[in-house]
Amino acid sequence: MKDVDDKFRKDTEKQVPLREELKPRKVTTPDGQEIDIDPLRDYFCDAKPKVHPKAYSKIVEDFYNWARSNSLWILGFGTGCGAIEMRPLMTPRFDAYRYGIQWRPTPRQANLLVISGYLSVKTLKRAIRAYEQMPSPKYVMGLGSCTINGGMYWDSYNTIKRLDDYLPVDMYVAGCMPRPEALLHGFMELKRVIREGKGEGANTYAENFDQYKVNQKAVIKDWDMPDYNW
Amino acid sequence: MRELLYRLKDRYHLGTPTFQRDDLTFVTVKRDELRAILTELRDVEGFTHLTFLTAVDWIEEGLFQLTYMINNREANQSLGLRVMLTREDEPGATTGDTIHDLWPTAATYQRELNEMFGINFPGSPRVDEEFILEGWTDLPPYRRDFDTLAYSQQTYRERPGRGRSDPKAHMQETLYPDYPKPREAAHAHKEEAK
Amino acid sequence: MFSFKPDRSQYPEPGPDGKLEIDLETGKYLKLWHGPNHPGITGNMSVELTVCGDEVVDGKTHVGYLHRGFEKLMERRTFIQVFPIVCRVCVPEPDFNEYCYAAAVEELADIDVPEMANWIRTLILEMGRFNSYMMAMGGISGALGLGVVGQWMTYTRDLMLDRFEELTGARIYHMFILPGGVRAHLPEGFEARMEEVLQTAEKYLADAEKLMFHSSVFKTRTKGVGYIDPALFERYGVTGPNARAGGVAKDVRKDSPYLVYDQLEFTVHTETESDIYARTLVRYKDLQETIQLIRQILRKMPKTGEVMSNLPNVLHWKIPRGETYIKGESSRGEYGYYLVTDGTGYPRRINVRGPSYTHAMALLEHLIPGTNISDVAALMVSLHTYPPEIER
Amino acid sequence: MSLRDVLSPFTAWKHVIDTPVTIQDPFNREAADRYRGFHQNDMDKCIGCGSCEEICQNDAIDMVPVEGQNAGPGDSGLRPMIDYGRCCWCALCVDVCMTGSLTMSNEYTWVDSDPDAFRFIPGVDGKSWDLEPKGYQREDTRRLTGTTRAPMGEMEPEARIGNFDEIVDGFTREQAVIEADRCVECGLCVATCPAHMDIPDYISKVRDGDYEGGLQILYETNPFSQACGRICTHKCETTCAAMHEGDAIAIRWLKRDITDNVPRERYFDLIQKPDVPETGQKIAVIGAGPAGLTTAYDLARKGHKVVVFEALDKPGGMMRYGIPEYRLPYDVLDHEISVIESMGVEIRCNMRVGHEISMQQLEKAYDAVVLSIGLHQGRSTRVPGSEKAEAAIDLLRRITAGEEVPVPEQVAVIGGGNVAMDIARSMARLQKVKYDKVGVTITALEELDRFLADAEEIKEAQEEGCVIYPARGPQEITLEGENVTGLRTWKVKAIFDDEGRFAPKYDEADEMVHPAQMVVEAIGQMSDISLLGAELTEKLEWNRGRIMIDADGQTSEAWLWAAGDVTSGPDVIHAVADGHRVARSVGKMLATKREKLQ
Repeated sequence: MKDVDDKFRKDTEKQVPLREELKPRKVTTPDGQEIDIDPLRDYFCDAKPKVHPKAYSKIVEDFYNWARSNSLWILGFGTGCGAIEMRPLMTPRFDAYRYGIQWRPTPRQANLLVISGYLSVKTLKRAIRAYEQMPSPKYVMGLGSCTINGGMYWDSYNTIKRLDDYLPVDMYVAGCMPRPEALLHGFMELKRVIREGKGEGANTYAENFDQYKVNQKAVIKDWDMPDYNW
Repeated sequence: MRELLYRLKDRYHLGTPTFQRDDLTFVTVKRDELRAILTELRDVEGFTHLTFLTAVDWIEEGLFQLTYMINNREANQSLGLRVMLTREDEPGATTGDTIHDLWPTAATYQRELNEMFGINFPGSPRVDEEFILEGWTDLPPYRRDFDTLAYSQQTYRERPGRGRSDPKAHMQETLYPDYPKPREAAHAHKEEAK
Repeated sequence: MFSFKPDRSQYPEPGPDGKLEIDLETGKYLKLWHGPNHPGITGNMSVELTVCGDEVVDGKTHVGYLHRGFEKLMERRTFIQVFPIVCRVCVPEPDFNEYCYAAAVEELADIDVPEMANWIRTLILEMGRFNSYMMAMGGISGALGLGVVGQWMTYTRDLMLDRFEELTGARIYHMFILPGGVRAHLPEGFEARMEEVLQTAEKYLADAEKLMFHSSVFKTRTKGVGYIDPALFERYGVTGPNARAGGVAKDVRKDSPYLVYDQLEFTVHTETESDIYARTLVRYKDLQETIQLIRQILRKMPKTGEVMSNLPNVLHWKIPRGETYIKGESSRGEYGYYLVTDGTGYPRRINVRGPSYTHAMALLEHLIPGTNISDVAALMVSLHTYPPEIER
Repeated sequence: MSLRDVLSPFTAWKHVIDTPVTIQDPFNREAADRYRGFHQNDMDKCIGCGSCEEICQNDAIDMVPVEGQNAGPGDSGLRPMIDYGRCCWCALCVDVCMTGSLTMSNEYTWVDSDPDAFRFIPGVDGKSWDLEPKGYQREDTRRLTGTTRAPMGEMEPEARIGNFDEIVDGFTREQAVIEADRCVECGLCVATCPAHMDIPDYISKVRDGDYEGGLQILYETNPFSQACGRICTHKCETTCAAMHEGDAIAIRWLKRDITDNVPRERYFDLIQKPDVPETGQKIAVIGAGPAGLTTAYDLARKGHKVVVFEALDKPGGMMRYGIPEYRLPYDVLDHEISVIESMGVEIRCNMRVGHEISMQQLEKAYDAVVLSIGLHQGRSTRVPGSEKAEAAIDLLRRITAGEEVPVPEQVAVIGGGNVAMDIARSMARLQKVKYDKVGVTITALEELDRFLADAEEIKEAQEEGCVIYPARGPQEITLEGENVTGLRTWKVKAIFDDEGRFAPKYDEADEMVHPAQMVVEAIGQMSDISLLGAELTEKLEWNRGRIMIDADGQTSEAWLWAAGDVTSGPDVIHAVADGHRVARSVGKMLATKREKLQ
């Protein structure tokens, strides 16, 4: 392994210019009206996430948690290599559906985001948007070494090293990549955590929202979306 | 392959070829003759398949090497054409000659080279568009003077709690701590000498 | 038959350089992001579609979501340290990376590989091809709504992963082909268990044939769709099954045999239509051929022998200056590694030539205009591209 | 569109009656036998060499100190800690492991909501898979680092017996590269070397072909590198990581390879005296052996004036007068000493302290005196007739000095150490010249595998025709008038008593008489301390007949140090280490003295 070049300094000066289509401008509509648009403001809803309150009664909350734990709906977004072990889970051999786990095509229908391994900065941006679009209560599961401490891309310039800096993670599964059986173990463990009322990732995110945004913006240099979009 | 190179040698400046395998040869060509050679090889000699186009950064020699790997499918011969470009530090200052009109697929390679090495190919379609990276502001990452670990350390946080000991140093600390460390002794000598 | 012909009169004319000038603010066009989080995309990539009605006017491929900078990472690893990471370049068929890298290093470092290791390597590559084709078959059927074929194919692929696991010690990233040989011999009773898998595969494939190639739905949606003019093959660097579907009977295994392919008998299947149907059919036939090849290899391979040659101490292994290019026929086309060494203990440059690079970028962008939105997924899958090998 | 095309998809329905393929209990599904799962480490086998850490491309392995594992010979006391936030289960660490202690189980499930939990020391932090026998094991003998030592060329016994030419050829460049290439640079050997030479570093210089750089590294810790490259007892090779699954690296021969490959005149350019100011302080060293000259070398390089007093007519001490020429040629030694002299060390030969100059004079004239007189008096067995026996060390000295020594047809040697082998083999050479045949018998108390001599010395002695009788205790040197006729020995039953004291027991029934016209005693040496004079002997503190010194070699007198064999033993490299230690101590004292004066 080559030694690190101590003299190398990252370029912190240069800024990424805003893309042309995101700049505020005047537009003529098909029916001839002229309107001002500011894409970054107009196209998104801009409000901070809120902490999801607990039910008044413990019994009711326990019931909710039981119900939540038994309907883990996963967003079918294969962010990295681990996605390839999802297919055996979706299909009869490992059949995760029997445990109430299924894959959904859109974040609006999902409550579990599985980060399947490394996240490049480009995907991180999409993953954040996908996560924020998911309805609360929602959970994040990190697969493999890469989400824990960088994994084998520990020295890569383009992948994040610690997922928990950018998204609140409820469960990690070790492996590179984890086997479907290990994933199922992870889902079962996540269910247990949710049943115990400890699946508080979404609330953590809402509580420490500003810190998460600082971390996210530190690596996503072309941040061209509002801070919160759902 | 040798006959082909002999034929070309009359009209073009070729470097000494490397016959790597029976079906693979590398040869250096001059930049201003590249296009003519490529066209001739493609249209006359049957080297119709551009396998890949990539660059090698010879930073010590101040050169970028472009490797055009072309393949004659009928004869099963691959020929790697090397073109040496002067290496400019400023990304985009080094330019190559686009061949996207010979092979449209070269446009993709040229986009990548522009992004990853900072070698520009004026006239190549969408060559300035972001290809793989997004919002990249640093040196083109495949350049040798870009240190990926240093960049990573300065950008991302690692999980704390790691630390290592070198067996040699650890044994010295525990078994014979008073003994001067040989390397340090040498440095001490040198410094005294200064 | 119900048919819909869009009114093309309002489409923009391409400029002299072939570029479309699309003014989105006219309201005629819509930008549609097909991916990265989209059920109809293979892996983590995206196609930026500009549509008019449900016809696609323009498509741009966006990659980089999986970029890890392999070629950079390899430059700071020693030659043995590169070995574990090469397989990650392509997730569904990792073994080609291991083979190409190992062969490139062996060529430049002048290392001989034992005969037995070459046979096991060939076996591994064919098993990987089996897996990859299974994924492609499942993918194309899934993209056209034939979910059940996808289920069968994934199941059969998983059985093959079990064989991989007992042979190599891992399911997906096998890390088995070390420079100098392979890690281990076949386990006891491997042939019999492999035969079971192959028979299961054949059973399901026979059913899949009925559901795909004899299905009116499949035929209607694939025949004549996604046609690639064979004249474009060379210009766009089309190789492998995509080219064979257009009548180009080229296969690296036959043309310049590597490993032990010169001792094996197999047919290179071609079709002439060069559309989605033909490409799928070529893959299907090739998959059948692969099953026979695995049987043939297990029958012909020697039973004993060294699997690994002695390496110099890998902790400080230096390779003299040189460059080489090693290629092989992966399930998607020509796969190759370009390795440049400079006499130090680290590679100077490694370039991975993945077939998806040309297929999913320039070729796909060329094919997309004029297709229907609902066919884009099928078109992509039929080109059989894996994004990680595009951006590496 | 045919009817068949419409109907054929419905054939899928036949699978409705299939047995489901679903795995009923996916949670307890065992992975394949050679699955690369979580790591195991056998604490008894692990030596903490760090090769796993070195090869890990993910930087996933840290060598960390572990409670209960202490550093010691051949074990660094460190153990690998693996970060599963980095690991990719490639098993290169298992493949490279020098002892085979690191393995992998086929266990694969580890889920946790705490990301910091995925880090553990296999074998120390108890895990459920610690005893799992299944899992990845490397199939063959290790292929990632070499296991077989490069052959060393040496003269055939027939060719070498009739002369005193050097036996060993030294490595060729190819052999040296093969041998140096095997080193994994763990550095376990450095702790074992008494002088703590930087072995991995100079081996890497051999690999790179940078012999001049290698020589400079050698001279940082050892001014007797040429000698040590030939005759070192190489304790380092007993702790080499490579010895666990193959041959230890031939560290000694690689050192020799460096010294042989630098032209002799280049030594003086490469090893130069540092440009330090003269201190004006003077040190006297008594005895020009390895310890004394190392002390002199170190002190001279610090800017002190050093004078070495040597009783014999050439410097080198035991290296010249104890070790026969076929092991260490004299020209090598002469060159070695000339490098030391080039540091400004003055060597005065034929200056026997106590005769030509007294201790009192030295004390007055010099700031410090270092006593490194070695062990030049042979011990005697004191069996009947032993007054007629020769002392090995005495004979060796006479052979070196070129004096005439009696060479009878048959010689019996008592002793099983290196000195015994040296004298036996020297006598064998002289016999060969004189009679064209060898008649040397070696007897020792120990069994052959317990001999103190190096194994290769014993082997070579036997090859040259010396006959070894192990486990035989000398009883009498038989005489016929004034002439020795033989050596009578008994079979040894035990050397030590139950409490471990030296008290040999013999089987009197098993008696042998080894006919010999000369019996040589080589059972150990002592130093001749008569040079100290009665007054000083009285003043000094003693410990069982040896001068008492502190950890730095200083005696109870503030101006007097003792180094080398006279205080510790038993070989050149120990003497060098001792010389360094004494030089540091002397240097410290001199510095304090200088400060006081200013």
